[in-house]
Amino acid sequence: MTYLVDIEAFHGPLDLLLFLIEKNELDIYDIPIAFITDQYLQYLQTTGEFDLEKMGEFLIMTTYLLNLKSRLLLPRTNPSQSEDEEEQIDPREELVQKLLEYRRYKEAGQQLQQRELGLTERVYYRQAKGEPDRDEVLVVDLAALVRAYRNVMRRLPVPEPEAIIPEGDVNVSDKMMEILEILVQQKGKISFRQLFANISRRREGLALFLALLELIRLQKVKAQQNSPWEDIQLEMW
Amino acid sequence: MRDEIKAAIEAILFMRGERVGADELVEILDIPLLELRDIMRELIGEYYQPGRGLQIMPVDDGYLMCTKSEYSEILARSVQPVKRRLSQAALETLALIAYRQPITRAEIEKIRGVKVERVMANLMERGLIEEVGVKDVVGKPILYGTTQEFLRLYGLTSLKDLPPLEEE
Amino acid sequence: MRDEIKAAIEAILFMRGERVGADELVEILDIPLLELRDIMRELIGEYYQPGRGLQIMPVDDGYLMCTKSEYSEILARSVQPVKRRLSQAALETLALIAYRQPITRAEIEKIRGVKVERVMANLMERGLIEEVGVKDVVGKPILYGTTQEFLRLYGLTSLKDLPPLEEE
Repeated sequence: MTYLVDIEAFHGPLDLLLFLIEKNELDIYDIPIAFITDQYLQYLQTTGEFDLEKMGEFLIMTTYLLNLKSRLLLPRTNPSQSEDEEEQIDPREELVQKLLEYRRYKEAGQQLQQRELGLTERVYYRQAKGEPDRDEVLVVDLAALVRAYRNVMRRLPVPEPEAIIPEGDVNVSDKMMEILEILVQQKGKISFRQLFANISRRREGLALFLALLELIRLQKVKAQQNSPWEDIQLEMW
Repeated sequence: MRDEIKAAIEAILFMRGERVGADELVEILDIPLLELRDIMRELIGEYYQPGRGLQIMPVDDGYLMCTKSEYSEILARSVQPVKRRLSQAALETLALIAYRQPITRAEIEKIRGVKVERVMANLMERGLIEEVGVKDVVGKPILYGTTQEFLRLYGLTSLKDLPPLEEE
Repeated sequence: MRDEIKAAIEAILFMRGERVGADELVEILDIPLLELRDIMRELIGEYYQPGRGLQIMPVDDGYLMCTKSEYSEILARSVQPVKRRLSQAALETLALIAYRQPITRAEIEKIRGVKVERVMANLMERGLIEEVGVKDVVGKPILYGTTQEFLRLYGLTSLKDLPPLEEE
């Protein structure tokens, strides 16, 4: 039976990954990438509705994991590496560091909460009430005012689409064609984020993503990321 | 044990900084009311000593910790002006009014997407914005603008002095 | 005389409810710094007695009056109902800012792996974080830090009081 996972319960892809690692009692320093990637994808596939902005973050992690998985599977191709330079950096190292760092602050946040609730020994300040009136000086900053205005303007709601098109099933092979067409228009190159920029529906986003994975598998499209967490560049082979 | 209870009462009265009811103290400390009264008598006496700047006062069947009145003069000297900043919500609203004045509350709410009644009341109280007229549409809504005080505070000689916004 | 000064210090620390600098006390009381330090040593010792629920702590070359930590449990029971709890996401972000301040939004997002704009607006609104400057790199991004209200809410006497982060 399919069940729905509330992805909103996870505060981002790192949180989900940590959850999976703990749930499966894995060693964070020796993560079985293939296994964790499968689990991660499974979670995303069984998720309920969630907002697009957040999905983007989860998808970027997906591509990162898949990339990591393939790097671990592929034999070393660099012939210039001499035999005794065995001690290469584990490609997982960066992910491990990320997870550890994230976990540290996640725990620190929980500790703060414990303190607030008085579950950890703490001191209490006086809750200043009924003070003799203290003079108040308003500290202002013109730059902050201008920034505030820009903020408001940037957040202006995007007009809703006039009509809601019923959600037909999006075809992955159509999407594959679409990606290839876009790539041709863009002279063979587009970034991952640009490709997903105009996606407004979740199913469409997933179809596009699956189509992209398929194209990569068929070696029609090449995905390259210069450094982890950076936008991924897509190119035609 | 009695020392412990006294210390706890002291801590509670201090933290709360306002009258705490005898009934509430009884409940928090889990002691009989008579015992509380007895302890409070003792505690009040201890605070009465010279060398103490605080006092505990019985108020309305409760207790309040405050400073002794002898020290009001020295306390007045120690009052530091509090530096306050506008909240983000207030800042955004003020920015909108500054750049778009005259503007009605409904127009602001439409742009910011939230109610701004309280924020605007606060800005008015601080003398940063004021009513400047009514808009000539149905319902004659009030138009708001910034004040002289706004200019003074931000060091502007006139509204033309507001930094230009680059077009986006 | 000495009793008078002690009482005045007690009253000042109580009224202010936050750290008061030694320099400020010296000015208000009009006594030499050495004398202040001497009196403070004595006063701190007196508060140290059992039967006292308060303490005076030296903090960053100043002094803070607060409750003794032994009473946190009983005080937690007497705290007035607080406003809405912070979400887990807000707590993580707040912890990051507390430990890494000053820090930019982009740096936070890099570590947390998600956008934090809305969460940070919320923390600002509650007065737990504030802008503390700009980073001297391209784009001059804003640096954020925690506020006095943050220390108060979490019962920290200063940032040095933050529990050490778990080592890797």
